[in-house]
Parts: sequence; C-alpha cells; structure tokens
Amino acid sequence: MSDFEYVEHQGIIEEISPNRVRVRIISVSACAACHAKDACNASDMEDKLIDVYESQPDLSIGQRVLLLGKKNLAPLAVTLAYIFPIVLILATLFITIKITGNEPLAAALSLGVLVPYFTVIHYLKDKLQKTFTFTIKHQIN
Amino acid sequence: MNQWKNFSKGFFKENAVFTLLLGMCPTLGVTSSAINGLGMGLATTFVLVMANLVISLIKDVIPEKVRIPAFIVVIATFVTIVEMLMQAYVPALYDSLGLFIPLIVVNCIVLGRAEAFASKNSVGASIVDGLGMGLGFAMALTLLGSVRELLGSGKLFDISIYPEDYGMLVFVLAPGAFIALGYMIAIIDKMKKA
Amino acid sequence: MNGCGFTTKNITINNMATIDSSLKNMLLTLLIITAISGTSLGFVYKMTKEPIAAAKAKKQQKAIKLVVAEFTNNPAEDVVELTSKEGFPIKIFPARKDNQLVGVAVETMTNKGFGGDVRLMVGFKPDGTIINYQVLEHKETPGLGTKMGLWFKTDKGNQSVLGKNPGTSKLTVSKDGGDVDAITAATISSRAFLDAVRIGYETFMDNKNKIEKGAAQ
Amino acid sequence: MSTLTISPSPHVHSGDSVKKNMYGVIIALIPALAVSLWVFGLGALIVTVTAIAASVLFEYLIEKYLLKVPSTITDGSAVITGLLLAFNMPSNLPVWIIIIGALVAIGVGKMSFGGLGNNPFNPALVGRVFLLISFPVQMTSWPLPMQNTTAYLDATTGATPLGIVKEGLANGTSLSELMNQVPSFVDMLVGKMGGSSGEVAAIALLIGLAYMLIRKIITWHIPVSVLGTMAIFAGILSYSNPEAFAGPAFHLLTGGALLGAIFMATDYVTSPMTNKGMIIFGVGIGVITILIRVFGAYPEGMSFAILIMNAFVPLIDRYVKPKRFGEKVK
Amino acid sequence: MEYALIIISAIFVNNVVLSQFLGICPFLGVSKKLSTGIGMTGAVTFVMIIATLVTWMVQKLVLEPFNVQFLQTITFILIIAALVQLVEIVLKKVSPPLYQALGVFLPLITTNCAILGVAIMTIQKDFNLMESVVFATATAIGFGLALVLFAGIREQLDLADVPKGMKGTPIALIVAGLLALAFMGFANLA
Amino acid sequence: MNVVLITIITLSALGALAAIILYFVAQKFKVFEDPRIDQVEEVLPAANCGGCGFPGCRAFAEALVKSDDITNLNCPVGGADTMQAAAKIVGKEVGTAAPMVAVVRCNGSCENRPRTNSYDGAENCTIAATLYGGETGCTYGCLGLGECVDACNFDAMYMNEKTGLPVVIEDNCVACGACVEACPKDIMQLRNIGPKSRRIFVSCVNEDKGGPAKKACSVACIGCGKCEKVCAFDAIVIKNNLAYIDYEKCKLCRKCVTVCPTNAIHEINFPVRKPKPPVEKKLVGKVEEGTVKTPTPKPATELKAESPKPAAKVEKAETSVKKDRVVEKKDDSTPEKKDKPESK
Amino acid sequence: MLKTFSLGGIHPEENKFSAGKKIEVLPIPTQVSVPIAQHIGAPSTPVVERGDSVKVGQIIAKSSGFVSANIHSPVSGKVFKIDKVLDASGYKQMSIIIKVDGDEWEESIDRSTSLNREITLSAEEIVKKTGEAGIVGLGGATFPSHVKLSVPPGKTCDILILNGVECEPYLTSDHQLMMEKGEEILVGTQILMKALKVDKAIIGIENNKKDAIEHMTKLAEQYKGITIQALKVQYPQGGEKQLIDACIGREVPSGKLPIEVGAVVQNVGTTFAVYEAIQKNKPLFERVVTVTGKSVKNPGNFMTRVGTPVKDLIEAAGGIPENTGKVIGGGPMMGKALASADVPVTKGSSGILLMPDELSTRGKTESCIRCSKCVSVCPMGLLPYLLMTLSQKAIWERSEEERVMDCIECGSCSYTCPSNRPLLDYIRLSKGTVGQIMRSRNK
Ligand SMILES: Cc1cc2nc3c(=O)[nH]c(=O)nc-3n(C[C@H](O)[C@H](O)[C@H](O)COP(=O)(O)O)c2cc1C
Ligand SMILES: Cc1cc2nc3c(=O)[nH]c(=O)nc-3n(C[C@H](O)[C@H](O)[C@H](O)COP(=O)(O)O)c2cc1C
Ligand SMILES: Cc1cc2nc3c(=O)[nH]c(=O)nc-3n(C[C@H](O)[C@H](O)[C@H](O)COP(=O)(O)O)c2cc1C
Ligand SMILES: Cc1cc2nc3c(=O)[nH]c(=O)nc-3n(C[C@H](O)[C@H](O)[C@H](O)CO)c2cc1C
Ligand code: SF4
Ligand code: SF4
Ligand code: SF4
Ligand code: SF4
Ligand code: FES
Repeated sequence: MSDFEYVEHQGIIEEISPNRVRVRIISVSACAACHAKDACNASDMEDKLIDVYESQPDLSIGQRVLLLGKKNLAPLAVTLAYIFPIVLILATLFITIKITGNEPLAAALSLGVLVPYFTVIHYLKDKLQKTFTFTIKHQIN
Repeated sequence: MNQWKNFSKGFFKENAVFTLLLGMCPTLGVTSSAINGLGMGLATTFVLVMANLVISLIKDVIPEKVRIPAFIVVIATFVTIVEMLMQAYVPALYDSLGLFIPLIVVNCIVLGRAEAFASKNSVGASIVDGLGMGLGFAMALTLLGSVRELLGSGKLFDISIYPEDYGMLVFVLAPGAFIALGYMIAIIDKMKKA
Repeated sequence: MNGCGFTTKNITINNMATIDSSLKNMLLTLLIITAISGTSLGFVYKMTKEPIAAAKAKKQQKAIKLVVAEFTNNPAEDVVELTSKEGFPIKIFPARKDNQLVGVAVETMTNKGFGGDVRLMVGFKPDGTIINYQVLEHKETPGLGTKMGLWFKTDKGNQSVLGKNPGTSKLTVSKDGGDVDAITAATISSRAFLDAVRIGYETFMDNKNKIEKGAAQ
Repeated sequence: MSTLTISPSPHVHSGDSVKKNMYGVIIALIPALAVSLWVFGLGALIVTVTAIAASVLFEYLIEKYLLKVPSTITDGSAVITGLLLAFNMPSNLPVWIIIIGALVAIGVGKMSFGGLGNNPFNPALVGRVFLLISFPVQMTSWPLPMQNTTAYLDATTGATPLGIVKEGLANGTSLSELMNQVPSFVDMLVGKMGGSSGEVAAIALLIGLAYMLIRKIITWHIPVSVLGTMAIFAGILSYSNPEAFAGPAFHLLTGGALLGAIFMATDYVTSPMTNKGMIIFGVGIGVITILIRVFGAYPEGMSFAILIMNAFVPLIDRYVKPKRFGEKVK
Repeated sequence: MEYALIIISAIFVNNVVLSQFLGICPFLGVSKKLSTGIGMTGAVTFVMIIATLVTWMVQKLVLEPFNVQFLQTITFILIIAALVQLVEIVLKKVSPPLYQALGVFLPLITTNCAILGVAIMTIQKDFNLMESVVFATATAIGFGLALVLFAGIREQLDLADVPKGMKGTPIALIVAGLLALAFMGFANLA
Repeated sequence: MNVVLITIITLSALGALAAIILYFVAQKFKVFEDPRIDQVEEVLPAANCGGCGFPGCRAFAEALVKSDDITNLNCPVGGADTMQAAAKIVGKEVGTAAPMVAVVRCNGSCENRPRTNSYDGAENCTIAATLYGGETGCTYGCLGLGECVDACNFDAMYMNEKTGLPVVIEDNCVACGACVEACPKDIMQLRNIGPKSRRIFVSCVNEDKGGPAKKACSVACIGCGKCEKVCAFDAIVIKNNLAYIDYEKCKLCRKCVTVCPTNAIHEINFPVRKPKPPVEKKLVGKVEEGTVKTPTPKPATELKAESPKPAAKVEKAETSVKKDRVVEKKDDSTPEKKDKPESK
Repeated sequence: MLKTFSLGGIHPEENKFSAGKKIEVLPIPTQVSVPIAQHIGAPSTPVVERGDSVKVGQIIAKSSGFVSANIHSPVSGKVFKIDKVLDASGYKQMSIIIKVDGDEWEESIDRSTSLNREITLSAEEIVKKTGEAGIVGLGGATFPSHVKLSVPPGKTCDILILNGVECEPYLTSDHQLMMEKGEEILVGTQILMKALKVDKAIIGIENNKKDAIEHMTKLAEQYKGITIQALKVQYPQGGEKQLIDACIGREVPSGKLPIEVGAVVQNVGTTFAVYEAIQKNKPLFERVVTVTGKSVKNPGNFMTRVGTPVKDLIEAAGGIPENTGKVIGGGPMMGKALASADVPVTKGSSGILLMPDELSTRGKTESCIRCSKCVSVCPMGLLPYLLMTLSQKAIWERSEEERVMDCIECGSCSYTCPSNRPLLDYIRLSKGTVGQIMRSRNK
C-alpha cells in the first residue's frame, strides 16, 4: 500500500509566518527532468505553493525540505475532487434522462449539479484543510 | 547557416518523434503505411508553417495572456482548412487518416508551442522552424510507416517488395506500431551517440 | 501554476508584448482573431463545399456504376431509403435503363464484422442475382478481413458470390453449412460480408414492389 | 591455508542453482515431447529442433554482439523457451516462421529487457502470440493426430476440439452433437487430438507437473488455481446451460490448459513472488481463459490470459505482500 | 445490454491507448510512478466526462442546428482548453487542498488527444447523450487501466537490468507493444 | 442563414468566453517566477550531480538567485567561470573557491601490500568494510571493490586492474565529491588542484604504528615525522601515526617527498622544467620523464592517457608514456626520489 | 506434529560431527588476548595496567554503561600489554594481553563440582550479580544478560524460554552442555525464573537432539514449572522471535523486544553461566566451544578460556587440515569468517568451523530469476530479492517501507537462492544505512 500512504514532494521554503510555512513545490511530475519540457505544455506548470500549518523552529527561507502528505491522502483527494463529482454527474444524467427524456436538459443539469457540489466542498474547506495537511520532513542530505 | 541549423534541427537533433517524443498518437496511429505517414506529416507541416507564419506576424499585437488561445484558434483554423481541403481533393487519404486529422490541432499546439511561447523569432525564422519541425515529423512518420508497411505487408508505398504472405501482420496493428517505434528510437539514440 | 501554458513566465523578460493584458484588450483581440478565423473558415467552407459534395457523389456514383449494369437514370436521385429488419439503414439505388429497372445498387451493412460495422454496395438484378459488389467501409484487420474486397469476386473454389442468388443459393460460409468459402483465417469477416449481402437482398426483396413501382412512374 | 577466504555469512548454500531448476523443467517436459513425437511424428521433431536451436542461437548472438555480455545459453532457459515455443505451435509450421517466432521470443520478449529474470512477459508466449497474429493462417491449421507421422508441411489438417466446439456453437449446433465430433476424453488424455505439438497429452503434462512438484521446482499454487478456476467457471457456465457451454473436463483437457497452467504460468520470472499473489494470478488466468474461449474471438485463450496476467504481476507484487512475522495481533 | 457492450469494448477491446492510439503522450509521460498514474486517471476521467457533456451539447445545440459541423475541431479544442482552465480555477478556489493534491495533472490534459478524440468519436458514432457519457467514462477507465498496468511494469523495470540502449523510451514502447499484444486477446469479446 | 456569419458568431462567442476565463485565470494565478532563475540555469552545466549540495542544477540556480550571500555556494562542475557568469546574472559576488580534484589516498597495490586473505562476498566496498579490514594486513586501505568508481557520474574513475586501486582521470573529475561520499574507508579526498595541477599529498591513511604499518604495506606512512620536521610551512601534521598535508598551507616545495622513507608522499604533475600547463606534457611524455628530478619509479602503467575515457582499457597502455593530469596513480605519479624498482 | 515457527525456514545439512563428544578442558594457553568489546553495547574500560599481576576471575575491565559488561581475567599471570590486536571482527581492537603464569584463581570462586540447588539470593541480587559476573548471552548475540533480566517498568514477563535449539548446523556445544550439565542448567533456570519473577519456563530443544530432550525431560521432573518442548528441526528456530513463536505461539511485533509478548529468552549456555555465577561465584571467563568441520580430524567440544587463540583450539581438534579455505567463528549460517586463526576466542564464540577449500567460496552470482524461493524461506516474511535490489540501487525509503529492519540476518535467503545472490550482504548494508537514516530522523 505504500504508494497510497503518502505523497512526497520536494520543495523550497518560501515564506514563514508564525503558524504557517509556505513551501514552493518544484518539479512535481516527471516533467522537470524531461528533455522535451520546453516543447511541452505540461512543463508550463509553474511551481505550486503549498501551505503547511505547522511551524518548526529550525526552518529558514530557502531551505530545501521534503513535504510529506498524509497517509491515504491521494486516494481521498482523487475521490473528492473527481470520483464523487463523476458519480454525481452520471447519476443526475441517468435520472434526468429517465424522467424527462430531454437530453440537452440532462446534460445541462448534470453539469449544473457540480455547482452545489463544489460549493459544499468550498464550505468544507477548513475541514479539508486539516485532512490534507502536509508536514515537513527534512531532506536527507 | 543559422537558418539552416534552425531548419535541420527538426530532423535529427530535435526531431519531434525520435527525440522529443511528441505527437505520439498520430505517429503510431496513422503509420500503418508509408503513404499515410507521409500524408499526415505533410498535413501537419502545412498547419505548422501557416500557423507559425501567422503567429509571428501578429505576435506583437496580442496580449500575452491570450497568446495561447489565439494560437489555438489559429492552428485550429488551419487544421479545419486542411481537413476540408483533403476531404475535397484527396478523399481517400482523408478517409484513411480519419480521426487523426482533427487531432493535428493538439499535436501542433504541442509542436509549435515553444515558438508561440518565446515568440522571439522573425517571420522568416518562424517559417523555417515550422518547416523544419514539420518535415522532420513527416520524415519520421514516413520512416516508421515504411518500416511497418514493409514488415507487415511486404510493400513500400503500396509497391510490393515481397509476397504479402510473408509479411508479419502484427506490424500493421497496434502492437507492431509500438514495438517498431521502440526499436527505431533505440537505434536512433545509438546513432546519435556514435 | 496555471495550466495550458497561460503563464506569465517569459513575458517579463522579453518585453515584446506591447499590449496590456486588460480584460478589454484580451476580449478584443480574441474576438478579432476568432472573427478573422471564422471568416476565413466560412469562406473555405463555401469554397470546398461543392468539391466535397462532388467527391462524395463521385464515390457513390462510382460504386453504383461498378455494381450494376449500365443505366440511364440517376440512381442517386431515385434513392429509396429504408430500414432493414435488423434496424440498419439501407439505401436502394434503382438503376434503370429506358425506364426499365435493370438492377438495384443496395447500400447495405451489418455490425457483425470483426472490427464492427461493414458497409457494402451490392448490385442485384431485379430477380436478386448478385451482379457485383463493392466494400464501402469496414474496420477489419488489414491482411485478413480486408481481403473481402476481392475475395468474393475471385473465381476460385467456391469463393465468388457473383452471379449467385441469395434466394436460391445458400450464401453462408461452408463452415456453417453454406456454399461459400470463407476467407482464410477470417471467417468472422466472411460471415459479416455474407450477412450484409443477405440483409441487402432481403430488404430489397421485401420492398421490391415499391421500387418497381417507382420505376413504373 | 595461506589465504583464508572471507565472506559474509551464510557460509553454506543449498546447492540449488538456476541450471538445476531449468534442466528440471526440461526433464519434466520430456514426456510431453515424447507424446508429441508419437502423435505428430516428423513435423513435431522438425518444429522442436528448429525452435530450440533458433532460440539458443539468438540468445547467443544477441548476448555476444549486441549486449556484449557473457553468454548465458548454458543456463537452460533459452532451451525451455524454445521448447515451449515449439509446444505452442502446430507441427506443420514452416521453418522460417518458427525462426521468426524464436527471434521475437528471445529478442523482443527476453533480451530487450536484459535477459533472464528481467522480462515482464513470458517470452515463449510473446513469440507465440506474435506469430498467431502475424500468421493466423499457418498458426491455426492443425495437423491431425496419428496420421502425419512422416509428413511435415503437407500434413493433413483439421480442427482442434476447442475449434470444433466454438465453430459448432456459433452455427447453432448443439453441444451434445459436437461432443460426438471431438475425440473422447481418453484420447485427449493420451494426446490423440489436434492441437499444438506439445499441448495435447494431458497425462504426459501431469507427469511433468508431478516431477516438478516433487523436485520443488514449482509450488502447487499456480497450476492448481488456474485449473481450479477454469473448472469452476466452466462448471458454472455449463451448469447454467449445458447445451451452450462445454463442461470443466473438456476445458481442462483441451487448448493447452494444462501446458499453460503447468509450464507457462509458472515461469518464475513472469509470475508473482508470494503464494497469495500466485493464487490471484492463477485465478485471473483461469477466468480470462474461459472468457476468451467462450465469448472472445479465439477458440483458445490460455496464451493471452497468461500474457494479460503477466502485466498484472508488478501490481500484484506491489500490493500483495507475504504475511509478515509479528503482524499477528495477540 | 448495449451499455455493457460499450463499456467492455472501450475498456478492453478497443482500449484508447493500446488499440486506438490516443493519449499516448501522457501514457508514456506520466507512467513512471503508480501513484501519479492514479491521480492522472482521476483527472482524465473527470475532464473527459465534462468535456463530452459540453461538446455534445455544443454539437447538438449549435453546430448541427446551424449546419456548421465543420467547426467541430476548432470549437471542441477551444472548449476543452477553456474547460480545463475552468476546472483548475474552480478547484483552486473551492478547495485549495484538493487543488494542491491534484492540480498537477490538469494542464497535461489539454494536450491529451484522448479528450478531443473521445469528444469527436462520440459524435462520429452517433451516440446519444447517455451512451456518450458511458463511452467517455469507460474510455477513461480503459486509459487508467492501461496506465496503471504500464506504470507497474515500468516501476519493476526500474529495478531490473535493462540494457543501456533500451533504457527509457525504447523499452517503455516495447512494453506498451507487448501489452497491446496481450490485449488483442480480448478481441471481439464485445 | 449565411454560413460565414454563423461561423463568425459561433467562434466569436467562444473567443469571448476564452478571453473571460483567461482573464480570471490570469488574475488568480499570478505566479511570478524570477526570470533570472532560468537564466542562471542556462549557464549551469546541467549535470544535476548534486556536487553543489543542492538536488539538481535548477535548485542551485534558485538558491543563487534567492540567497543574499552566495560566496559559499559553488558549482564544482562548472568551476569559477560558471560561477562568475551566474554571479553576473544575479549581481552578486561569488566566493573564489579554489578548484578541487579527487585524489586516492592509498597506494596499497598488490605488490606493495601482500594479500593475506581473499574476499568472496558482494562486490561492494561498504559491505566488505563491515566485514573485515581488507584482504591485506592493512585494515585502513582501499578494498578495491570500486564503489567509488560506481559513484562517479563523470567517467572520471576506473579501477586499475593491475594495482587493484582506483584511478582518477583528472581531466574528467569535476570534484563533485560523490566518490568521497561513497568510500567507506575514507580513501578518497577532494584537494586543491593546485597551480598547474600540481599537488602533494600523503597517499596513505594507515593509522597503525610504524612496524605493523610497514609490515602490512611497503609504502605505508609509518608516522616517523621526518616530513613534519622538514616542512617549513607547518603544512604537515602527524596524528595517529599518520601524516597529513594541509593543502592550503603546502607550498609544493617537495622537501617532504624526498625525506619520506616509505615513499608515502606523492607529488603529482611535477615535471621539472615544465613550461606549459599539463596539456603540453602529454606531448612530451618521454622527455618529461627524463626531466623529472626524481625519476618516476614505475613506468606509467597507469599514467592516464589524456583521452577522456580511457577507462577500462587504460591499464593496457603500458606503452603510453604520456603522463598528464591523470592524477594520481600512485605508482607512476610518485616521482619519489627513490623508490622501489619497477616491480611489475 | 512437532511445534515449530510459522513462517519460512530451511533445513540445511546438519553435519553435527561433534555430537556426543564429551566436553574436554582445553589446556591453558601461554598467552591470552582479551578484547574489551566482547558484547553488544559499550566496550568495557580496562582496570589493569601493563605489568599488573592478575588471577583467574579477577576483573580486568569494567562495564562502562548500562548495556555493557565486566570482563574477568581468564588466566593468572601478568598483563603484557594493552594494545590493538586483530580480532574476529576483522579490525584491530583494543585487547588486554596477558602472559600466563600458573593457574591461580580468585579465592571467592567455588571450584567444587557439586550441585548446589539452593537459591539464596533475592531477585534483585541475582540480576546484580549476573551483571557483576560479566555474563552476556552465549547464544551468539552476546547481549548483557542482566539487562534482559531487568524487565522494564510497565512490561511484565510471564514466561522464560530457554534456547537449547542449536539450530546452526555443525555446532554441538549447547547440546553437549545439556547432556553433561543438565541439572546445573535446570537450577540456573530456576535462578532466572526467580530473577524474572515468573513461574513458568520452557526449554526448547530441536528434535535432532533426542537424547538431550529425553535427558532434560527426565531431570526436569524434579523442577517445578519447567517443561521441555521438542521442536521440529528447522533453521532458524534458535532466533528468539522464532523460538517464542514455536514454543508459545506468540509473535513479537516488528521492531519490538520479546518482552512485548511477555517472554524472555536465554540460551542454555548462558543459563549455565548464570548458575555458576550465582551458586559458585564464578564469573564468565570460559565457555564451551565446538571445533568441527568436514575435514577436521577430531571434532569436539572444548571448555575454553576466553582469549585463547583459535589456533590452539584447532590444534586440540587435530590441527588445521591441509585444504582449509575458511575458518568460521560460529556456525555456518551466522558465523563470521575469520581473517586469521590467531584471533582470540571470546564470550560469543560458540564454535570454530573449518571449511575445506571447495566449500569456502560462493557460486557465481547470477541475475535474480524471481523464483520466490527466498521469499518462501524468510522467517520474517520479507521480500529478500526486493530488499537486495533496493539496497543496490540505494532506494532507502522503500527499503524502510519494506521493513528491512525486521531482517534477523539469518541468511536463509542467501542459502536458498539458486542464483547465488548475496542477498543478505546487501540487506545488511541496507539495514545499516536505513538504521542510520531512522536514527537521524528521530533526532
Ligand atoms: C489481430 C487479429 C486480427 C483479426 N482480424 C480478423 C478479421 O479481420 N476478420 C476475421 O474474420 N477474423 C479476424 N481475426 C480472427 C482470427 O483470424 C481467427 O482465427 C478467426 O477467429 C477465425 O478463424 P478461421 O477463419 O480460421 O475460422 C483476427 C485475429 C487477430 C489476432
Ligand atoms: C538495544 C537493545 C536493547 C535490548 N533491551 C532488552 C530488554 O530490555 N530486555 C530484553 O529482554 N532483551 C533486550 N534486548 C535483547 C534482545 O531481546 C535480544 O535478546 C538480543 O538482541 C539478542 O538477540 P538474539 O540472540 O536473537 O540474536 C535488547 C537488545 C538490544 C539490541
Ligand atoms: C537466525 C538466528 C539463529 C539463532 N540460533 C540460535 C541457536 O541455535 N541457539 C541459541 O541459543 N541462540 C540462537 N540465536 C540467538 C537467539 O536469538 C537469542 O539471542 C538467544 O537465544 C538469547 O539468549 P542469550 O542472550 O542467552 O544468548 C539465534 C539468533 C538468530 C538471529
Ligand atoms: C517453472 C519454469 C517455467 C518456465 N516457463 C517458461 C515459459 O513458459 N516460457 C519461457 O519462455 N520460458 C520459461 N521458462 C524459462 C525462463 O524462466 C524464461 O525463459 C524466462 O522468462 C526468461 O527470462 C520457465 C522456467 C521455469 C523454471
Ligand atoms: S572522481 Fe570523484 S569527485 Fe571527481 S567527478 Fe568522479 S565522483 Fe566526483
Ligand atoms: S577507494 Fe574506497 S570506495 Fe574506492 S575501491 Fe577503495 S575502498 Fe572502495
Ligand atoms: S536474512 Fe533477513 S531477509 Fe534473509 S531470510 Fe533471514 S530474515 Fe529474511
Ligand atoms: S531466491 Fe534468488 S533468484 Fe529466487 S527470487 Fe530470491 S533472489 Fe531471486
Ligand atoms: S497525447 Fe500526445 S499526440 Fe496524443
């Protein structure tokens, strides 16, 4: 299960405030080292900033750290961000078509259903924030 | 000299297929015969050159942030034009390339991106670059198509080289496409190092 | 990190862009570009519309010509669009010579091919005897199923279906107890081919009256 | 005792070796080879010799001239690959096709990945399926048993039992009728049926299995789970509609089920590392085999099923771990 | 059981990557690690479904009524590009943590042939809305299956002694080829 | 309706949509990345070796851009030029780290160090080191299993099969320190390249007392202290029966070389009348030998040829007399005054 | 069915040539060299100086920490020097070298051979005295026994398990000790039970020592709470985790000590040493060492003073055979190859094994054929093939996930691998590195 247990990113500390450390993640995917990156859209990904709600005394800006995402974070994230909405879309679609038989309507509705879904997620923000905390693990070396 | 370099890099050093590994879908998808590969390659070249031309012309009047969508529009326009032209004048080729013609759009976004991105080149250089990349791509596709056609059905550009019965069907099918490309890249890597 | 390359990256360095990225500017530029693009596309479309239609018609015409005897009418104009019992759309192009039905070109299909749909143009004499056929569309495997284009015309063993009448001969592959030799190692495609022929034949026969009536007019 | 040797512990070794295992498998294959020669005669001999010779030769050439590494042909694995490749081909296959098959098996299937131990897919099956798809005509015309012992390319051919049943069912012939057209179970046991040169003799293959189990070359997990799953799955289908689906015994005795389950699914390199994993692997092969046989395009599905499950092996190894000491909660 | 056929066909028989040759770039590019493969699969599925819904509507409500089907390519690609952007914004706005965990994959998707390919194919195959969406979902699952298997094998090969000249792309392509070879066994299953 | 018109309308609508979305994207995603990072990365060698202490060149580029004081940052691969270029971009001062090169501090070749045992375990120095002190009486010296060679990403090392010791190909070595890290016996060390690539060091790490040390290896440092006494610059200290030459203090006078009774001190690249940098040397290899004050003891079995990757083959090059910056092969490069006769 | 442990295991050729050979007392050598680090933990600090006279049993180096042990002089004579001397570790170690002169013992030691069943000391006194007597585990790990006997607060011990398994091929010292000193061992067991405050003890003995099982069972009838458990012959049954599993079916969790499941394991030799220390006041300075090997003339078991050169032992067994290629300190599975026969016997030396040339070198390493044999024999349920590769490729994080630290270094994997892969060599490397990483993380 190891792959699901945590995600690891390398990053550089960007900003430190009393209870938050902002880490810039670099080369998140395979792209960073790829020879084709100049020609590839994927490498456009700018660095990502991740907030770590944990303060450690011995951190300094510019320091390289290893970020450790919590156990089981990846599947949960995939579920929340994609799988749930997919199920929602499919269900809405199916039900609407069964009831009304109106395809464009069904299409519109099932897209529309994402709005409340993401609104809910939005309100759960703080809660999720905690589930998805990253912790800082010092880079070995 | 510089122009030449600019042009020739697409063939070997920065060949989209063999080196950059871009545009793999059409590379694998349409190369069941040499002629298809060539057709696809040329269509792509056309779009690339035209798009480069237009983009480098208008680059100064586009706000940076819409540069990419603008580029997409331009490319898609040319793709659609190619699509219609092929449909009108080479319907057979159009039929055999199928889905991959509209997909040129994706491919060209990828291939031409660096150009759009930096936009640091003059009109002439852009065209040369597009031409080089495009023809390099066409060359790769034709090469792969030839290999597959030859191994798969004993023909080359539809000319029979040896009896079809001795051909290895796999090579015109999906697995053969991957395998043939795999070995070709290995060989070309080796040549590059040597 | 913004996707799709909408990035601010190099721009700051290459101070080439002379235009601000304000909403207005962005809107305007894109509008203009799309408009230009739209215009050119519209025109190319108009320009190629004819040739495209012509190319299509030519293809069809060629197929019809190939599969039925000489005719004097324009079968494409007289086309009868039907649905087979299996639910496939079937087009029947009556070929007339001197207002006399000399045959029909039936655009028929089946979904039983190895790779899905197989579409044929089959020419029948009014009595149902097969004159000739052409494969319009298929996704069979090159080197196997693709052989159907010639196989069933080749006079070798029991391969050929030309001159046979589905009503009187058993047009199924010999493996299934019929009279036709299947393509080597492509029985599935062979079955599909014969299935499409049968569907065309039956649809034609079921609607023969209607078609002949058309002829009478 | 001038210079004492120093090495980390342990200082003794079981004496087991790659060679012993490989030659053990070869020995286990001899009964099947004998039956094959008896049933198909000259053709089987030519096919087997060609396949083995070509496999070994290609391995030698590739190692010597392309990879430039010491030769490993004596470890016996190339011989097995050749032998099993031959066992998976009809005995009237032309030599040039066999050579292509061996080249693909060894060159693509094995050496491209670095040779013994590194290949994710079973080399013999890579070769076999490659040929099946490339030369479907030649690869699916089966010499009749006992009638061609002196013929090779000109052998009279017929269908395999699975082919007969598949075709027959497709035409709507009833199964009971078809069962009269296929060889009796006794004939199947001793190998008197059409099929690939080495897959026909059930008894001989089972003897091989017994030998390998006794010598601890393989464990029971894979063969049993493959065959068990096939039997159960076929049994359920056949129970649900006896006229449309053949029964377990038929499925187990035909189409290389035994050859695959005993000799090919068990290939160390391409099977999972843990007992649990092996069982999952075997069940997968069993299910996919029957699915392909019953619903797919091919009358036999063993080769594909093994290759497909080969692709799952890394995942299985990743997520199915042996029971670890200290896990038991007391 | 039409849908079952569509599903089996799209996942196994006509797998997008292994037999249709779509989405090869991310297939080769994002398959070095299993975990990334899984995230990518989720993102692709999601975008593919939404894109199918939207493009289907555009096709039926705009292109067909006005008889401008020739605009398909250009409209679809623009819509997809915009859509991916939108998803990114929404995700970021709505749930930064989710965005942090998954945002990486989104940009990769714009230039994924599979999305545009599926959108066009549903139109070509004349699927109704439900079929289109089922098809899109199954296609994405097929993509995911191929990706995960492939990533597993590549992780294992990382630990093996692949010859120098074959390392990297060549061996990955050979593996893909053999995987496609194995998948041919599913032929005609549906 | 006119197709052209519809086309324009459709596309324009889309265009507007895209523009709006993009606008918001732009608002939300203002990520500014210092462009200088890219520029700096350009000038870095892209070796991604980690020699700078950062994982990869880009990370180093970022560090260069972001840190206020970069004087103690250094890219060993690119060297001073690179650092100057990078410093120019970021407008900061670089430190002047002297260029370094790896040296092998053991000369216990097969003849110098009789074997007392033979090792038969995994081919890995670290594993062997946990098990025993070595195949010879010296428990400090090189184990000869080549872990340092494996660690080097620059083809700058190979094992000399004759001596069983690693050799650094000076021209290739970028002083990344990977070999130093890898060696469990601390045999490898980075040292100043020195003027004209000349340097002097003690090629021994044996801390045993003189007797046992000498017994185990004929060229061991026995800690006699003669070198310490003769050094006018206090560059040599003796600790634990072992002399160590501080390269920062050493003035390359070579007095110590001559006094060492066991030839444990190596001098490298010291042709007597060398007017030119080492490159020249190759050409005049033979001459040079003659000119060296202290004749090189053994023929240059391992003199490294200048060819960039003489790797495996080099040991055969008995004939190649070119010595050049190849660094320290212990035998040849030790022009000790007297030395044992050419053994081999 | 005999009990045994649940996972993996192998059964190498037993080759117990010296079984049944009476324990002989080895003549005292003329000079001994006693390393100050003979146990797990901190090396002891010498308390004698050059030139000092010492008696047998006199303390010559003191424990320097909680996990450390006293060292007593094994001979009487003069301290010749304290210097670095090659020891079995292959490195030079600080050792106290004593020139022998006579055989004069400390008076406090009771040299009589009579059995003393009566346990007078309290639990605390027993632990203390065990420590003072410098007793360390004689089963191989040389872990200071008093540490094991001090059950940490919060943990309880409910059973004592004695390790009489001697699963290593060739070795017979424990076997012979049980045959000859059975009663003493049983009394020692009672002493340990008292120290641990448990009322149950099991002595696990493998079934290839039927005579010992029978003998001990008979003797144990008179001792309350002690049972003899016959075990199926299988290596590495002697590993304490395996032994606990085999005897009482409890599995010590990953990274935990036996006390976690309420057990303490002691070797029978250790128990004998405890008996002598408590009842006879005799510190640990001699032990039984098996000298054996296929070509050894008179394999046997010798009561040997610590510090005796291995050479002397070999002489006693008939001298070193011509074709000896390897000298191993300990058994063939876990023992250490010695660089020279001059190294001294230490508290941990259970045997000296001489391997003829043909058995001294390993086979050629080939690539892993994924046969999974290593997986199936690993008693800890690990994936040795993977651990080795991860170690070679320096993928330490994954190694940690794969629980490399659980490996007990039994060597079953290397033993069984048909490709002769040096699995354990690399796993040890990995354990070292991963251990370091883990420690630095906890800092
Ligand atoms: C890659 C591949 C492509 C195939 N293509 C076709 C095909 O186009 N048409 C067909 O009928 N069978 C096709 N088959 C099926 C086989 O050739 C096959 O043996 C078939 O099921 C019937 O064989 P038969 O004609 O000898 O009875 C194909 C098989 C493979 C492996
Ligand atoms: C750091 C450390 C602490 C230990 N602490 C205890 C302990 O508190 N109690 C105990 O019974 N054994 C303890 N042990 C001993 C082990 O349980 C074990 O007996 C010893 O490592 C030897 O194991 P072996 O003989 O199986 O090789 C400790 C061992 C080590 C390495
Ligand atoms: C693989 C392995 C095998 C062992 N075999 C034995 C053995 O046969 N006899 C024994 O007494 N100890 C053996 N031990 C040591 C025990 O694990 C344990 O340390 C010892 O029994 C504890 O008792 P002690 O501290 O009194 O030595 C073995 C350890 C390991 C790791
Ligand atoms: C039990 C066993 C079964 C084997 N089965 C096969 C096989 O099915 N196909 C094959 O090419 N090699 C087989 N081999 C040989 C060898 O493992 C194989 O060539 C490797 O996959 C090559 O790396 C087998 C070996 C053993 C020990
Ligand atoms: S020799 Fe050592 S320091 Fe020099 S490049 Fe190689 S590993 Fe780095
Ligand atoms: S220098 Fe160190 S790492 Fe290199 S071979 Fe010698 S002992 Fe091994
Ligand atoms: S040495 Fe370690 S990995 Fe090998 S079998 Fe023993 S416990 Fe398992
Ligand atoms: S026993 Fe050896 S060959 Fe078999 S899996 Fe383990 S390491 Fe590989
Ligand atoms: S995904 Fe890259 S060309 Fe298709």
